[in-house]
Amino acid sequence: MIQLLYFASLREALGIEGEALPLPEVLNISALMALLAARGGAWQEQFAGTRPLRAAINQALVANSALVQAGDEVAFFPPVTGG
Amino acid sequence: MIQLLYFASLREALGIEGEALPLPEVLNISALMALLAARGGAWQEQFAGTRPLRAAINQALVANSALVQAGDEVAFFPPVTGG
Amino acid sequence: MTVSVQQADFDAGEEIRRLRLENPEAGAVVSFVGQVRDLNQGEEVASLTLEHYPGMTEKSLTAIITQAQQRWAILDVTVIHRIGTLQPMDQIVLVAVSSAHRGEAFNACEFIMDYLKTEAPFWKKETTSSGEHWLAARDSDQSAKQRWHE
Amino acid sequence: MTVSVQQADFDAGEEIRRLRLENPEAGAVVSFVGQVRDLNQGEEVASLTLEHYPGMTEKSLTAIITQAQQRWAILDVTVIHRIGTLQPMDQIVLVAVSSAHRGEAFNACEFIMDYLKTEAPFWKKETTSSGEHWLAARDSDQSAKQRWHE
Repeated sequence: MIQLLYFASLREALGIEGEALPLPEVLNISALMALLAARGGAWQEQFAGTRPLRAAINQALVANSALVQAGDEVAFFPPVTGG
Repeated sequence: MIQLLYFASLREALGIEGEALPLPEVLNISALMALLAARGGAWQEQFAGTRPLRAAINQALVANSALVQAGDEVAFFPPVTGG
Repeated sequence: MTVSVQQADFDAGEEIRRLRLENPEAGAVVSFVGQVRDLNQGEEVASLTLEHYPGMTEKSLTAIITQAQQRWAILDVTVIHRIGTLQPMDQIVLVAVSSAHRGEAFNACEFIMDYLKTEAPFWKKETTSSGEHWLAARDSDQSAKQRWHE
Repeated sequence: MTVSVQQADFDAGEEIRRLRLENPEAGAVVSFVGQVRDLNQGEEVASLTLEHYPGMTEKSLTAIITQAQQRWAILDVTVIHRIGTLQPMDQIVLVAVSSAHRGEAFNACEFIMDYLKTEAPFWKKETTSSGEHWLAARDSDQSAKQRWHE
Protein backbone atom coordinates (compact mmCIF):
# COMPACT_ATOMS: atom_id res chain seq x y z
CA MET A 1 0.00 0.00 0.00
CA ILE A 2 0.99 3.61 -0.48
CA GLN A 3 -0.59 6.72 1.02
CA LEU A 4 -1.64 9.26 -1.61
CA LEU A 5 -2.25 12.95 -0.77
CA TYR A 6 -3.69 15.70 -2.97
CA PHE A 7 -3.41 19.44 -2.28
CA ALA A 8 -4.89 22.79 -3.29
CA SER A 9 -6.61 22.99 -6.71
CA LEU A 10 -5.84 19.32 -7.35
CA ARG A 11 -7.59 18.28 -4.11
CA GLU A 12 -10.61 20.38 -5.06
CA ALA A 13 -10.75 19.00 -8.62
CA LEU A 14 -10.55 15.39 -7.41
CA GLY A 15 -12.88 15.94 -4.46
CA ILE A 16 -10.69 13.96 -2.02
CA GLU A 17 -7.73 14.80 0.21
CA GLY A 18 -6.04 11.45 -0.15
CA GLU A 19 -6.43 7.68 -0.23
CA ALA A 20 -4.61 4.47 0.48
CA LEU A 21 -3.73 2.65 -2.73
CA PRO A 22 -2.49 -0.92 -3.18
CA LEU A 23 0.78 -0.80 -5.11
CA PRO A 24 0.74 -3.39 -7.92
CA GLU A 25 4.52 -3.15 -8.38
CA VAL A 26 7.40 -0.73 -7.88
CA LEU A 27 6.77 2.08 -10.36
CA ASN A 28 7.89 5.64 -10.92
CA ILE A 29 5.88 8.83 -10.51
CA SER A 30 5.07 9.02 -14.25
CA ALA A 31 3.65 5.49 -14.21
CA LEU A 32 1.65 6.24 -11.06
CA MET A 33 0.21 9.33 -12.73
CA ALA A 34 -0.77 7.26 -15.79
CA LEU A 35 -2.48 4.78 -13.47
CA LEU A 36 -4.48 7.59 -11.81
CA ALA A 37 -5.30 9.26 -15.15
CA ALA A 38 -6.78 5.94 -16.31
CA ARG A 39 -9.61 6.44 -13.79
CA GLY A 40 -11.09 8.93 -16.29
CA GLY A 41 -13.06 12.13 -15.65
CA ALA A 42 -11.34 14.62 -13.33
CA TRP A 43 -8.50 12.12 -12.84
CA GLN A 44 -7.80 11.97 -16.57
CA GLU A 45 -7.95 15.75 -16.74
CA GLN A 46 -5.55 16.29 -13.82
CA PHE A 47 -3.03 13.49 -14.35
CA ALA A 48 -2.80 13.24 -18.15
CA GLY A 49 0.26 15.49 -18.14
CA THR A 50 -1.33 18.59 -19.59
CA ARG A 51 -1.31 20.41 -16.22
CA PRO A 52 1.85 21.28 -14.30
CA LEU A 53 1.93 18.97 -11.27
CA ARG A 54 4.66 18.47 -8.70
CA ALA A 55 5.19 15.27 -6.73
CA ALA A 56 6.73 14.55 -3.33
CA ILE A 57 7.70 11.16 -1.92
CA ASN A 58 7.87 11.03 1.88
CA GLN A 59 7.65 14.82 2.02
CA ALA A 60 10.54 15.57 -0.33
CA LEU A 61 10.09 16.97 -3.85
CA VAL A 62 10.99 14.41 -6.53
CA ALA A 63 11.31 14.17 -10.31
CA ASN A 64 8.82 12.11 -12.30
CA SER A 65 11.43 9.38 -12.68
CA ALA A 66 11.55 8.75 -8.91
CA LEU A 67 10.48 5.26 -7.80
CA VAL A 68 7.50 4.74 -5.50
CA GLN A 69 7.73 1.86 -3.06
CA ALA A 70 5.35 0.16 -0.64
CA GLY A 71 4.83 2.25 2.50
CA ASP A 72 5.64 5.55 0.79
CA GLU A 73 3.64 8.74 1.32
CA VAL A 74 3.17 10.20 -2.16
CA ALA A 75 1.76 13.69 -2.61
CA PHE A 76 0.65 15.45 -5.79
CA PHE A 77 0.05 19.18 -6.00
CA PRO A 78 0.16 22.18 -8.34
CA PRO A 79 3.30 24.39 -8.37
CA VAL A 80 3.62 26.08 -4.99
CA THR A 81 2.62 29.71 -4.45
CA GLY A 82 3.59 30.56 -0.87
CA GLY A 83 5.61 33.45 0.50
CA MET B 1 36.82 83.63 1.51
CA ILE B 2 35.95 79.97 1.74
CA GLN B 3 34.76 78.02 4.77
CA LEU B 4 36.96 74.99 5.53
CA LEU B 5 35.72 72.07 7.67
CA TYR B 6 37.69 69.08 9.00
CA PHE B 7 36.16 65.87 10.34
CA ALA B 8 37.01 62.77 12.38
CA SER B 9 40.69 61.75 12.60
CA LEU B 10 41.67 64.72 10.40
CA ARG B 11 39.96 67.16 12.77
CA GLU B 12 41.76 65.58 15.71
CA ALA B 13 45.17 65.61 13.97
CA LEU B 14 44.83 69.29 13.01
CA GLY B 15 43.29 70.31 16.33
CA ILE B 16 40.60 72.50 14.72
CA GLU B 17 37.12 71.89 13.36
CA GLY B 18 37.35 74.46 10.61
CA GLU B 19 38.40 77.92 9.59
CA ALA B 20 37.64 80.74 7.18
CA LEU B 21 40.35 81.08 4.54
CA PRO B 22 40.91 83.91 2.05
CA LEU B 23 40.98 82.41 -1.43
CA PRO B 24 43.94 83.81 -3.42
CA GLU B 25 42.47 82.62 -6.73
CA VAL B 26 40.15 79.96 -8.14
CA LEU B 27 41.96 76.67 -7.57
CA ASN B 28 41.13 73.00 -7.50
CA ILE B 29 41.05 70.65 -4.50
CA SER B 30 44.59 69.34 -5.18
CA ALA B 31 45.99 72.88 -5.20
CA LEU B 32 44.09 73.73 -2.03
CA MET B 33 45.55 70.64 -0.35
CA ALA B 34 49.07 71.66 -1.43
CA LEU B 35 48.43 75.10 0.06
CA LEU B 36 47.36 73.54 3.39
CA ALA B 37 50.26 71.03 3.37
CA ALA B 38 52.67 73.99 3.03
CA ARG B 39 51.74 75.00 6.59
CA GLY B 40 54.04 72.17 7.73
CA GLY B 41 53.73 69.90 10.79
CA ALA B 42 50.42 68.08 11.09
CA TRP B 43 49.17 69.92 7.99
CA GLN B 44 52.04 68.60 5.90
CA GLU B 45 51.44 65.13 7.30
CA GLN B 46 47.70 65.13 6.56
CA PHE B 47 47.54 66.97 3.24
CA ALA B 48 50.71 65.81 1.47
CA GLY B 49 48.78 63.13 -0.36
CA THR B 50 50.09 60.13 1.53
CA ARG B 51 46.82 59.64 3.46
CA PRO B 52 43.50 58.85 1.81
CA LEU B 53 41.38 61.99 2.12
CA ARG B 54 38.01 62.77 0.61
CA ALA B 55 36.77 66.27 -0.18
CA ALA B 56 33.31 67.80 -0.44
CA ILE B 57 32.37 71.17 -1.90
CA ASN B 58 29.10 72.61 -0.62
CA GLN B 59 28.25 69.23 0.96
CA ALA B 60 28.71 67.10 -2.16
CA LEU B 61 31.63 64.69 -2.65
CA VAL B 62 34.01 65.89 -5.36
CA ALA B 63 37.13 64.71 -7.18
CA ASN B 64 40.48 66.43 -6.56
CA SER B 65 40.14 68.23 -9.88
CA ALA B 66 37.00 70.08 -8.74
CA LEU B 67 37.31 73.88 -8.61
CA VAL B 68 36.89 75.80 -5.37
CA GLN B 69 35.34 79.24 -5.63
CA ALA B 70 34.79 82.14 -3.24
CA GLY B 71 31.92 81.45 -0.86
CA ASP B 72 32.25 77.67 -1.05
CA GLU B 73 32.06 75.37 1.98
CA VAL B 74 34.93 72.92 1.53
CA ALA B 75 35.22 69.88 3.79
CA PHE B 76 38.09 67.40 4.10
CA PHE B 77 37.75 64.06 5.85
CA PRO B 78 39.04 60.48 5.89
CA PRO B 79 37.10 57.77 3.96
CA VAL B 80 33.69 57.37 5.59
CA THR B 81 32.93 54.45 7.93
CA GLY B 82 29.23 54.70 8.80
CA GLY B 83 26.49 52.09 8.60
CA MET C 1 17.33 28.34 13.40
CA THR C 2 13.66 28.89 14.13
CA VAL C 3 10.94 27.70 11.75
CA SER C 4 7.26 28.23 12.45
CA VAL C 5 4.15 27.59 10.36
CA GLN C 6 1.25 29.19 12.18
CA GLN C 7 -2.16 30.82 11.88
CA ALA C 8 -1.28 33.54 14.39
CA ASP C 9 0.25 36.85 13.39
CA PHE C 10 3.85 37.61 14.34
CA ASP C 11 5.83 40.62 15.57
CA ALA C 12 8.58 41.22 13.00
CA GLY C 13 10.29 43.81 15.20
CA GLU C 14 10.47 41.40 18.13
CA GLU C 15 11.93 38.62 15.93
CA ILE C 16 14.59 40.99 14.55
CA ARG C 17 15.43 42.18 18.06
CA ARG C 18 15.77 38.58 19.27
CA LEU C 19 18.14 37.70 16.37
CA ARG C 20 20.24 40.78 17.18
CA LEU C 21 20.44 40.35 20.93
CA GLU C 22 21.06 36.59 20.85
CA ASN C 23 23.98 37.17 18.47
CA PRO C 24 26.34 39.82 19.91
CA GLU C 25 28.78 39.08 17.08
CA ALA C 26 26.08 40.00 14.52
CA GLY C 27 26.67 43.28 12.75
CA ALA C 28 23.68 42.83 10.46
CA VAL C 29 20.11 41.55 10.49
CA VAL C 30 18.39 41.49 7.10
CA SER C 31 14.70 40.70 7.03
CA PHE C 32 11.90 40.23 4.56
CA VAL C 33 8.24 40.75 5.48
CA GLY C 34 5.58 39.75 2.97
CA GLN C 35 2.09 41.17 3.22
CA VAL C 36 -1.21 40.49 1.45
CA ARG C 37 -1.59 43.17 -1.22
CA ASP C 38 -4.93 44.91 -1.58
CA LEU C 39 -4.86 44.50 -5.38
CA ASN C 40 -3.59 41.59 -7.44
CA GLN C 41 -3.46 42.03 -11.21
CA GLY C 42 -5.95 44.88 -10.94
CA GLU C 43 -8.55 43.00 -8.90
CA GLU C 44 -9.43 43.97 -5.34
CA VAL C 45 -8.55 41.17 -2.96
CA ALA C 46 -11.13 40.40 -0.24
CA SER C 47 -9.13 37.62 1.39
CA LEU C 48 -6.35 35.12 0.82
CA THR C 49 -6.35 31.56 2.14
CA LEU C 50 -3.09 29.69 2.55
CA GLU C 51 -3.10 25.90 2.43
CA HIS C 52 0.02 23.88 3.20
CA TYR C 53 1.28 20.30 3.45
CA PRO C 54 1.76 19.72 7.20
CA GLY C 55 5.01 17.96 7.96
CA MET C 56 6.58 18.58 4.57
CA THR C 57 6.35 22.36 5.00
CA GLU C 58 8.62 22.43 8.05
CA LYS C 59 11.05 19.92 6.46
CA SER C 60 11.20 21.95 3.28
CA LEU C 61 11.87 25.24 5.12
CA THR C 62 14.53 23.58 7.30
CA ALA C 63 16.26 22.14 4.21
CA ILE C 64 16.24 25.56 2.49
CA ILE C 65 17.76 27.25 5.55
CA THR C 66 20.40 24.49 5.81
CA GLN C 67 21.41 25.13 2.20
CA ALA C 68 21.76 28.86 2.95
CA GLN C 69 23.89 28.07 6.02
CA GLN C 70 26.20 25.90 3.93
CA ARG C 71 26.55 28.62 1.34
CA TRP C 72 27.08 31.72 3.50
CA ALA C 73 28.63 32.54 6.88
CA ILE C 74 25.40 33.41 8.65
CA LEU C 75 24.71 33.29 12.38
CA ASP C 76 20.99 32.59 12.75
CA VAL C 77 17.76 32.45 10.75
CA THR C 78 14.09 32.83 11.64
CA VAL C 79 11.33 31.87 9.20
CA ILE C 80 7.66 32.31 10.10
CA HIS C 81 4.96 31.52 7.53
CA ARG C 82 1.28 31.98 8.21
CA ILE C 83 -1.52 29.65 7.05
CA GLY C 84 -5.30 29.99 7.05
CA THR C 85 -7.35 32.96 5.88
CA LEU C 86 -5.73 36.40 5.79
CA GLN C 87 -6.95 39.89 4.87
CA PRO C 88 -5.24 42.56 2.76
CA MET C 89 -2.31 44.10 4.66
CA ASP C 90 -1.98 41.09 6.93
CA GLN C 91 1.56 39.78 7.21
CA ILE C 92 2.16 36.44 5.42
CA VAL C 93 5.80 35.61 5.93
CA LEU C 94 8.95 36.71 7.75
CA VAL C 95 12.50 35.68 6.87
CA ALA C 96 15.19 37.22 9.09
CA VAL C 97 18.92 36.43 8.93
CA SER C 98 21.77 37.62 11.16
CA SER C 99 25.43 37.66 10.14
CA ALA C 100 28.69 39.38 11.07
CA HIS C 101 28.77 41.37 7.80
CA ARG C 102 25.85 42.50 5.69
CA GLY C 103 26.56 40.82 2.33
CA GLU C 104 26.00 37.32 3.70
CA ALA C 105 22.71 38.24 5.40
CA PHE C 106 21.36 39.94 2.24
CA ASN C 107 22.25 36.95 0.06
CA ALA C 108 20.95 34.33 2.47
CA CYS C 109 17.67 36.18 3.12
CA GLU C 110 16.92 36.57 -0.60
CA PHE C 111 18.00 32.98 -1.33
CA ILE C 112 15.66 31.63 1.36
CA MET C 113 12.75 33.69 -0.03
CA ASP C 114 13.45 32.58 -3.62
CA TYR C 115 13.52 28.91 -2.59
CA LEU C 116 10.55 29.25 -0.25
CA LYS C 117 8.54 30.69 -3.17
CA THR C 118 9.36 27.76 -5.46
CA GLU C 119 9.82 24.74 -3.15
CA ALA C 120 7.92 25.11 0.12
CA PRO C 121 4.46 23.47 -0.15
CA PHE C 122 2.13 26.45 0.35
CA TRP C 123 -0.74 27.36 -1.97
CA LYS C 124 -2.69 30.61 -2.10
CA LYS C 125 -6.37 30.91 -2.92
CA GLU C 126 -7.63 34.42 -3.48
CA THR C 127 -11.19 35.65 -2.96
CA THR C 128 -12.14 38.65 -5.09
CA SER C 129 -15.46 40.10 -6.28
CA SER C 130 -15.27 37.62 -9.20
CA GLY C 131 -15.08 34.64 -6.82
CA GLU C 132 -12.41 32.29 -5.51
CA HIS C 133 -9.41 31.18 -7.49
CA TRP C 134 -6.08 29.52 -6.84
CA LEU C 135 -3.08 31.66 -7.70
CA ALA C 136 -0.82 30.43 -10.48
CA ALA C 137 2.91 30.09 -9.91
CA ARG C 138 4.86 33.00 -11.41
CA ASP C 139 7.62 32.39 -13.97
CA SER C 140 9.56 35.26 -12.38
CA ASP C 141 9.82 33.20 -9.17
CA GLN C 142 11.40 30.32 -11.10
CA SER C 143 13.92 32.62 -12.74
CA ALA C 144 14.70 34.28 -9.38
CA LYS C 145 15.60 30.83 -8.06
CA GLN C 146 17.63 29.91 -11.16
CA ARG C 147 19.96 32.87 -10.56
CA TRP C 148 21.46 31.06 -7.55
CA HIS C 149 22.72 28.27 -9.81
CA GLU C 150 24.71 30.56 -12.06
CA MET D 1 11.00 58.77 1.84
CA THR D 2 12.01 59.32 5.45
CA VAL D 3 15.60 60.17 6.43
CA SER D 4 16.63 60.71 10.03
CA VAL D 5 20.04 61.24 11.64
CA GLN D 6 19.52 61.04 15.38
CA GLN D 7 21.05 60.17 18.74
CA ALA D 8 17.91 58.38 19.91
CA ASP D 9 17.32 54.67 19.38
CA PHE D 10 14.63 53.55 16.93
CA ASP D 11 12.00 50.81 16.79
CA ALA D 12 12.74 48.77 13.65
CA GLY D 13 9.49 46.82 13.96
CA GLU D 14 7.43 50.01 14.09
CA GLU D 15 9.21 51.45 11.03
CA ILE D 16 8.61 48.23 9.05
CA ARG D 17 4.96 48.21 10.12
CA ARG D 18 4.54 51.83 9.03
CA LEU D 19 6.07 51.11 5.59
CA ARG D 20 3.71 48.14 5.18
CA LEU D 21 0.52 49.80 6.32
CA GLU D 22 1.10 53.07 4.45
CA ASN D 23 1.62 51.09 1.23
CA PRO D 24 -1.30 48.66 0.72
CA GLU D 25 0.11 47.82 -2.71
CA ALA D 26 3.37 46.67 -1.09
CA GLY D 27 3.90 42.92 -1.14
CA ALA D 28 7.37 43.17 0.36
CA VAL D 29 9.31 45.12 2.97
CA VAL D 30 13.04 44.36 3.08
CA SER D 31 15.03 45.84 5.93
CA PHE D 32 18.57 46.02 7.20
CA VAL D 33 19.41 46.64 10.86
CA GLY D 34 23.05 47.25 11.80
CA GLN D 35 24.17 46.79 15.37
CA VAL D 36 27.41 47.51 17.26
CA ARG D 37 29.29 44.21 17.48
CA ASP D 38 30.84 43.22 20.80
CA LEU D 39 34.12 42.25 19.12
CA ASN D 40 35.90 43.90 16.21
CA GLN D 41 38.95 42.16 14.78
CA GLY D 42 39.29 40.18 18.02
CA GLU D 43 39.19 43.16 20.38
CA GLU D 44 36.37 43.71 22.85
CA VAL D 45 34.53 46.92 22.04
CA ALA D 46 33.60 49.12 25.03
CA SER D 47 31.84 51.79 22.98
CA LEU D 48 31.56 53.29 19.53
CA THR D 49 31.20 56.99 18.79
CA LEU D 50 29.70 58.15 15.52
CA GLU D 51 30.63 61.57 14.15
CA HIS D 52 28.92 63.02 11.09
CA TYR D 53 28.86 66.09 8.86
CA PRO D 54 25.58 67.82 9.70
CA GLY D 55 23.76 68.99 6.62
CA MET D 56 25.77 66.93 4.17
CA THR D 57 24.68 63.66 5.85
CA GLU D 58 20.98 64.19 5.12
CA LYS D 59 21.72 65.40 1.57
CA SER D 60 23.91 62.40 0.91
CA LEU D 61 21.33 59.89 2.20
CA THR D 62 18.56 61.59 0.20
CA ALA D 63 20.68 61.46 -2.97
CA ILE D 64 21.42 57.75 -2.43
CA ILE D 65 17.72 56.95 -1.95
CA THR D 66 16.83 58.99 -5.05
CA GLN D 67 19.29 56.92 -7.09
CA ALA D 68 17.69 53.72 -5.80
CA GLN D 69 14.22 55.05 -6.70
CA GLN D 70 15.37 55.81 -10.23
CA ARG D 71 16.83 52.35 -10.59
CA TRP D 72 14.07 50.16 -9.13
CA ALA D 73 10.27 50.27 -8.84
CA ILE D 74 10.11 50.77 -5.09
CA LEU D 75 7.30 52.32 -3.10
CA ASP D 76 8.89 53.89 -0.04
CA VAL D 77 12.17 54.02 1.89
CA THR D 78 13.08 54.77 5.50
CA VAL D 79 16.68 55.38 6.57
CA ILE D 80 17.57 56.08 10.20
CA HIS D 81 21.23 56.49 11.23
CA ARG D 82 22.30 57.10 14.80
CA ILE D 83 25.12 59.42 15.91
CA GLY D 84 26.85 59.92 19.25
CA THR D 85 28.18 57.25 21.58
CA LEU D 86 26.75 53.72 21.35
CA GLN D 87 27.34 50.48 23.27
CA PRO D 88 27.77 46.94 21.93
CA MET D 89 24.43 45.58 20.70
CA ASP D 90 22.98 49.04 20.24
CA GLN D 91 21.33 49.59 16.88
CA ILE D 92 23.28 51.86 14.51
CA VAL D 93 21.30 52.00 11.31
CA LEU D 94 18.01 50.98 9.72
CA VAL D 95 17.29 50.84 6.00
CA ALA D 96 13.79 49.64 5.10
CA VAL D 97 12.31 49.49 1.58
CA SER D 98 8.80 48.58 0.43
CA SER D 99 7.92 47.40 -3.07
CA ALA D 100 5.21 45.47 -4.88
CA HIS D 101 7.53 42.50 -5.52
CA ARG D 102 10.48 41.36 -3.45
CA GLY D 103 13.37 41.56 -5.95
CA GLU D 104 13.21 45.35 -6.16
CA ALA D 105 13.14 45.81 -2.38
CA PHE D 106 16.10 43.45 -1.87
CA ASN D 107 18.19 45.22 -4.50
CA ALA D 108 17.31 48.73 -3.38
CA CYS D 109 17.93 47.97 0.31
CA GLU D 110 21.38 46.48 -0.35
CA PHE D 111 22.25 49.27 -2.83
CA ILE D 112 21.36 51.93 -0.25
CA MET D 113 23.49 50.20 2.42
CA ASP D 114 26.45 49.80 0.03
CA TYR D 115 26.32 53.48 -0.91
CA LEU D 116 25.68 54.65 2.65
CA LYS D 117 28.82 52.75 3.73
CA THR D 118 31.01 54.44 1.12
CA GLU D 119 29.47 57.89 0.56
CA ALA D 120 27.51 59.11 3.58
CA PRO D 121 29.74 61.24 5.85
CA PHE D 122 29.79 59.22 9.07
CA TRP D 123 32.94 58.18 10.94
CA LYS D 124 33.28 55.60 13.69
CA LYS D 125 35.66 55.82 16.62
CA GLU D 126 35.98 52.71 18.71
CA THR D 127 36.96 52.51 22.36
CA THR D 128 38.59 49.23 23.40
CA SER D 129 40.89 48.22 26.27
CA SER D 130 43.80 49.42 24.12
CA GLY D 131 42.33 52.91 23.85
CA GLU D 132 40.43 54.93 21.25
CA HIS D 133 40.94 54.64 17.53
CA TRP D 134 39.17 55.66 14.36
CA LEU D 135 38.01 52.77 12.21
CA ALA D 136 39.56 52.43 8.78
CA ALA D 137 37.37 52.13 5.70
CA ARG D 138 37.09 48.54 4.46
CA ASP D 139 38.10 47.62 0.90
CA SER D 140 35.20 45.15 0.86
CA ASP D 141 32.78 48.09 1.16
CA GLN D 142 34.31 49.72 -1.91
CA SER D 143 34.00 46.49 -3.91
CA ALA D 144 30.41 45.99 -2.69
CA LYS D 145 29.58 49.40 -4.15
CA GLN D 146 31.47 48.74 -7.39
CA ARG D 147 29.21 45.73 -8.13
CA TRP D 148 26.32 48.10 -8.86
CA HIS D 149 28.24 49.62 -11.79
CA GLU D 150 28.75 46.32 -13.56
